[in-house]
Amino acid sequence: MAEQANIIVQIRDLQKVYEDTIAVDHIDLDIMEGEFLTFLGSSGCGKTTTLRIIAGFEEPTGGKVLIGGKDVKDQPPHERNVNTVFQSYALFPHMNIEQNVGFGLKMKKMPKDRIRKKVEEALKLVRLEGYGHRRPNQLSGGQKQRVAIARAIVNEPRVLLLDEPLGALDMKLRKQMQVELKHLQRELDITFVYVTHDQEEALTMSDRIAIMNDGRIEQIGTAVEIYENPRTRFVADFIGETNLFSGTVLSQEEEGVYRVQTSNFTLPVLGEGLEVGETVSFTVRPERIFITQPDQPVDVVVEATFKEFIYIGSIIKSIVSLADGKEVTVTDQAGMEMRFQPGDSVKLRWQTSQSLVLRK
Amino acid sequence: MAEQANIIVQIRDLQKVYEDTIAVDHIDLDIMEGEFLTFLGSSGCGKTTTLRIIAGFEEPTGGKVLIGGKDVKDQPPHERNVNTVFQSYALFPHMNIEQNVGFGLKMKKMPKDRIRKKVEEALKLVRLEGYGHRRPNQLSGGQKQRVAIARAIVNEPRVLLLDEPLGALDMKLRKQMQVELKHLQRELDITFVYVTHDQEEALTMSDRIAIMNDGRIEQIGTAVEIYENPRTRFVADFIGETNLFSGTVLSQEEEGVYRVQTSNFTLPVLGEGLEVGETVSFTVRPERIFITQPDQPVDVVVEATFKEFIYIGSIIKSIVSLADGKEVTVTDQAGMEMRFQPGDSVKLRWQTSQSLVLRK
Amino acid sequence: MPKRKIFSKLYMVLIFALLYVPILVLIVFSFNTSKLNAVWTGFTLDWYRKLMGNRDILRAMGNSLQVAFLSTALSTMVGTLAAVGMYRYKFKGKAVLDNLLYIPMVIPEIVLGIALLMFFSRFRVPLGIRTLVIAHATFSIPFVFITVKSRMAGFDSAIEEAAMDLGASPLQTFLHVTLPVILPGVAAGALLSFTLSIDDVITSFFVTGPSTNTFPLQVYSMVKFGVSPEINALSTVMLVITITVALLGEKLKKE
Amino acid sequence: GKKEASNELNLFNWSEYLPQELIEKFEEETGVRVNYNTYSSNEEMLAKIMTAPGMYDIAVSTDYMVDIMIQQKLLEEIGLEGIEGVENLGANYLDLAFDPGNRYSLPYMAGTALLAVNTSKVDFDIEEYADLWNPALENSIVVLDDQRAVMGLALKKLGKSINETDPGVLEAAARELAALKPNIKAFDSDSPKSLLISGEVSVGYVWNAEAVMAQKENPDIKIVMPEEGLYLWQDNFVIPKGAPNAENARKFISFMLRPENSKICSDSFPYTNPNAAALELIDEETRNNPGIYPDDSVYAQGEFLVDVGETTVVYDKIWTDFKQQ
Amino acid sequence: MRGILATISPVYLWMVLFMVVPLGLILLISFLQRGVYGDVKFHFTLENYRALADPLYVQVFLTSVGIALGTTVSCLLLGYPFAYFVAGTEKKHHRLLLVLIIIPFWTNSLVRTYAWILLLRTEGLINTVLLQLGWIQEPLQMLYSYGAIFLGMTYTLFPFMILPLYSIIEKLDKSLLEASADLGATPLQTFLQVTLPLTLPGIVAGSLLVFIPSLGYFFIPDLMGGGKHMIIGNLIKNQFLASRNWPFGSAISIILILLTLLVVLAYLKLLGGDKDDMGVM
Ligand SMILES: Nc1ncnc2c1ncn2[C@@H]1O[C@H](COP(=O)(O)OP(=O)(O)OP(=O)(O)O)[C@@H](O)[C@H]1O
Ligand SMILES: Nc1ncnc2c1ncn2[C@@H]1O[C@H](COP(=O)(O)OP(=O)(O)OP(=O)(O)O)[C@@H](O)[C@H]1O
Ligand SMILES: [Mg+2]
Ligand SMILES: [Mg+2]
Repeated sequence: MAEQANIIVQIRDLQKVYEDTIAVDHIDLDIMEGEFLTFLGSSGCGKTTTLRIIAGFEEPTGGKVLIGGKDVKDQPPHERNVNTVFQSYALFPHMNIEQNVGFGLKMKKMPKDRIRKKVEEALKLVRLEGYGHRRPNQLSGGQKQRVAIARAIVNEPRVLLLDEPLGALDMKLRKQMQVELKHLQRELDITFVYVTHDQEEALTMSDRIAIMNDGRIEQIGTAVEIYENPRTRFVADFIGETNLFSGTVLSQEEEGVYRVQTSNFTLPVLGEGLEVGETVSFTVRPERIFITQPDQPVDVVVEATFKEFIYIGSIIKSIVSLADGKEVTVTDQAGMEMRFQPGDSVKLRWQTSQSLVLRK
Repeated sequence: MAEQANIIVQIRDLQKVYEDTIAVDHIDLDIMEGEFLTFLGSSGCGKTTTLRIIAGFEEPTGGKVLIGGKDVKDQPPHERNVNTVFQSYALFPHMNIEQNVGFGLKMKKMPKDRIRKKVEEALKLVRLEGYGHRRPNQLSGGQKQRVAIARAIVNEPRVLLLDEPLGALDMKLRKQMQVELKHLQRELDITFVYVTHDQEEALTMSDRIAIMNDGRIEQIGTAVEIYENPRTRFVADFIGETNLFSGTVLSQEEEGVYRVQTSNFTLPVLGEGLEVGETVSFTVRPERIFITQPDQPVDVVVEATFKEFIYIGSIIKSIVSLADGKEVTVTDQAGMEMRFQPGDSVKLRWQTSQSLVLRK
Repeated sequence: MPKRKIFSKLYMVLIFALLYVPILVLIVFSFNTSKLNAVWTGFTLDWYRKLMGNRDILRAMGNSLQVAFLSTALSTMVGTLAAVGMYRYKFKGKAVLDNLLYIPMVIPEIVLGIALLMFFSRFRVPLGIRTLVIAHATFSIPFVFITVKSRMAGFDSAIEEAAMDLGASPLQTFLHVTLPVILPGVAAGALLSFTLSIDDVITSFFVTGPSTNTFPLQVYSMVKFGVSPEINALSTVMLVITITVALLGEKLKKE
Repeated sequence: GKKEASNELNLFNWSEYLPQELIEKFEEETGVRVNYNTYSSNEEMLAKIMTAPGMYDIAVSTDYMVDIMIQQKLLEEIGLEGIEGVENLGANYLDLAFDPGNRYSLPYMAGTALLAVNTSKVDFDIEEYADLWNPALENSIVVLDDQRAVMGLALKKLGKSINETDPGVLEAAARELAALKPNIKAFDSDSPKSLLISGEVSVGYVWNAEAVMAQKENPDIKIVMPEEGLYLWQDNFVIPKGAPNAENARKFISFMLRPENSKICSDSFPYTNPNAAALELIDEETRNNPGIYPDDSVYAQGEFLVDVGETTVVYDKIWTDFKQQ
Repeated sequence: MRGILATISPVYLWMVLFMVVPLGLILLISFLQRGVYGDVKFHFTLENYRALADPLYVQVFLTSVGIALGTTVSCLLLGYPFAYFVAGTEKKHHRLLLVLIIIPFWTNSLVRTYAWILLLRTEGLINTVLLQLGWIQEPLQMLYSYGAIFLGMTYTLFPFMILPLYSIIEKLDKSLLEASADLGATPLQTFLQVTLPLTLPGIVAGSLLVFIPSLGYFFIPDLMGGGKHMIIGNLIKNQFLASRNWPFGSAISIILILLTLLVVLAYLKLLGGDKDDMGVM
């Protein structure tokens, strides 16, 4: 959907340097009107900083930001039609919840009874009906965060920046809020720029995901593109769990398929433009590996020793080790797992299409 | 492991009432020496309040807390051998990171060079080497949280209270920190009382989990007990995803198995002491349900219509609807799913042992 | 915990007692028959009666209140703005201005008075309420500035950002967010400013005009012949009024 | 800019030094509105008039200050011909050294500085200034907080004039002061009578009115007028230069000179009233109080303060040193 | 930029107009000469500054600074706990408490000081009561001593310490105190290590607001100390009034201003550090 839409935010060669830290490192990015774009990345990688530059709280060291085609260099935050849900909530301590949420509307001089109605709706949306008269310091962490969300969306901005807005919520409420935010975004046709460190959240909600690392964008694309076709080792490792192997290219088997030698085994992998003798890494996702007693032959069969099960509710993780001790994780739906004992000899198998060579 | 150990914290009939909110509602709980106990519950259910009472920041309205067998009513926080990682970090803004982390040791009058060494180790543990001379306001959200963790564990307390300590970290770092915290807990043999809203975190790390709801403890037990044998509707719904059905008991089929009639189908479920005609709810976990083209007969076969796939990386969710429109979620490992089109007629099947009647 | 609470209550009561002991004496002597304010000689309401007929004292009190309110408003505004600006912005000459602002506190009152009088007289500014307000604001601004500045330290600027983000202009942000949060500091500065103004003698003497005598001037020039108990009576009346207003305000706020 | 002459009278005076009823009476009689402005010392008055001239119509100025103001050309001529009732004034109070021929001033009130002794606390006779140096009086004297007055005390003890300018004599006086310091409990020009009345001090070197009032409250207090002569003072009406309503000022002086009005002043304040015509209207007790109306001999022996010009700096330094000890 | 203009320019203009210009006049006068009758003669001289080197005046400065320091310390020691406790009461009472603190100071200071004298003097209320109770045999000599001066100064300047202190203590983040206690700091340690450094800006402000004015508050030493001490305030006042030596008075004032600024700067350096940088989370 994003492809046909207009570009609303353009980020060009953006850079932000603090005394001794490069927080944002030459970022280029177009954000489409009405899309749901998520920044996903590790702690301290520059997500908040990027958002703050878009909102106008931080001046970039280099590069520029255009909103609606206009360079916003000289536009102070309150003149940008952009709202933010702050990571640290930033609720006004001297106002009650109702006043906090109604603040933006009051600034727009909306009539009082309309404000009251909209505030009520917003509070309902974040499940905080009846909390209107409390002060922020009388709320739990999660409740504060929901107020921060209500305070921003009640203004129906063109672009909404959300900095880990669901970070303090429990899974249940979080799932509900995810659905509701997504719903809201579609309904109001607002552009959401979302920061999260929860990949499941990113994968389910986003139209596109930008994976950030160390101030740079490593890869940008839809959930499926990112998950199924990670372009770098970092992305593969960061999104979902994965098993990373490295080895040497032995030969080309056919178009796009190479045979690679690792310290434990030799096997075919997908790749492009590789040279014989080159050292490469490749990944296999845990859920694409099957553990079996040695039986039907598939593309790849690797000998291993079973080590342990880890129980995480709906999923069972099996840890197995290869000949040289390298550990490989295999996941299975709970209830589906084969019952092995630690020390049992097992075979791992996966389809060649599931093992992918990475750029760096 | 917890069963043989001594009780270190006893909570008896604990209650905390704010003007108009019952935050903690008659809680009884024993925490074992060296165990990893997690409070899991929805936002605002009283987790933080309970922790604050144990730490001594909040006086209970009723009931008492015993630490090491002694009522701590008159023990101020600094005399309790208990440390806290605060949900809001509470770093000292006038001290740099090093001074923040070393604060507790300095209070104990530990020699300066030992403090420096221990602080260094702690910072290494939370991956913040080299950040010692920064001020808290020069750190990102996740970095602050890691400092808060380092500041608490450096003191090696008998009981460590952690209030959503990993809340602001990305998945990757979070997983690493989970492992490291667990490791640390075993090594130092410290009792961890942990608050989280991340069920996967709770399930992987905890010896026991206490599920809180509305100020009460709904169920307490090991990960497997809670996940496989939820005792209440709330627990079943809160931990993992589940499909909840309700129906009327038709007859007893055998010891512990009853036939139940729902609006869509009739089927056997596990239960105890149910009476014919009683209305009951029961759950089936999405990963225990299989979607098939109508073929081999199992215990339960339910007719349904396929609606949509949801992609979340390693897992594929299928949403199907029953005759009266009730939606049922089925999960599958990605790559394993059958390819259906919306509108396709499908059958759902599961084993009777997977559908469980709940108390309330 | 409770023991500490009792101690803190006791301490507060003690300090309040110390603050009010001389005030009680002052009130008691407003009912004394002797004009001398020295020994208790008997009860009378004469001083209150006289006060009501004393046009000069009442007018002087009126002038003082007018000047105090105006100069407090002015110095609070200017001083608060300055403190906020100095906290928020970095600019050339900031350190100089910062230090400049301590000077009005250091200048001996009489020097400020005479200097301002020379200044006003040189530029033919007619002496009166206006010049009094200017002079009082001049020595009050630093008190407001320093009080507010100390309150600003460690101010969480994220909430200002939040306000601007929600569409508040800098002025609106200041009025709706910054000001309410630093209000205790501003109120403290305003109270100090009012206190300074309502009791100023020396500077006022020089900058006041022929028809704008102020209350402290009136009192101080009595010293040659003894301060009249009418002053005690007036002080008592003022105290009763202010305390009543304060208590009423508190009561109204609660309802 | 300067105010147009309006029907006002800007009066500059100590407060409580002119009965309010007189002001009201004057306003009623003439329709002139009186603005009563106050100062707390002659020097303040001078500084204000000097720096911002043309504001006040009439001021009350003490003898030596009249002299200074004349020298600095800060005064209008009083215009005796335009004033009624000058003849009511007693000869003792007219044509004095600070304003020969009363070209610039007319007397309002007068007085002296003298000793007040609490006889219940002092067991020896105090008759002359030198008695204040008696070690028995350690930490029990209150003196005026006024450098010229206190220097005058020391100079009088040495038998010199209170207006002495000889540096050697002044140095000797400074030594005398140093010797006096242990006896001084407090300096107080404002309300030394309360110290006397309450017994906080045994002896006071104070204005005569203070002594009289103290005596009224505490009969143990005796007034002593040392033979060496008293420090005399006289407050006078003057018209500052550029007074916007000089005519009103003259009207006012005339009004104040009427015996019945002058009597009202005496009823309110226990000072020496120079208005001889009013004296007859004043009650006998007051008239016969030597503290208020001393013998003519006191006037003969007494001295008015005279500005000492450049020597002021010397006085100031001695004073600072004395206080600092 | 607009923000700077809006916030800083009023104070800037104000200070230039009503302080720098008049102060320039004083500076000018300080280089002129006293006329015979106490007027100012336009004759350039450095004599006024030279005269100040006299140990006599140095002594006056030292006495003044001593009294000012004593006053500041006693205001701080009495005031800090008070401000702390007031800030610790329920928030809804704060406004009333603050107003109650300040109200006594809206009465006339002279009248208030006389009231103290009535209490303290030899036959005053306190002595009378103590004698009646038999707690003392001889009346205490309280008035006209350094003790009385400090009492009077402390009393008069008390709100100037309390209000800035209160305003900063009030915003102290309670969770930091909890964190400190949690890490094993006793209440005293918490106070020294966390509360004190975080409320330092208030201490600095309060101390300045007390110290600086107390250099010039001469009427308290005059009334309650019996006028037996010459402090810088009297000295200057005497020059302008009693001796009518404006040039010398101006010179003393200029030196006073410079010295005080130096003291303030040193104090800010010593205690304040880079307090602007102290952020909260
Ligand atoms: N004011 C500052 N001064 C110096 N360094 C800073 C400042 N603010 C942020 N940084 C640094 O810049 C980097 C990026 O910070 P940023 O807050 O954008 O991270 P983030 O991606 O939002 O992380 P998190 O997920 O932990 O919130 C971090 O290394 C941080 O320490
Ligand atoms: N000071 C207070 N005054 C009034 N109510 C309060 C106060 N503190 C907490 N509460 C209420 O008590 C309840 C429990 O709060 P608590 O902070 O313990 O929740 P929590 O379980 O930690 O939630 P979260 O996961 O959102 O942090 C909430 O409803 C909250 O609004
Ligand atoms: Mg961030
Ligand atoms: Mg919480």
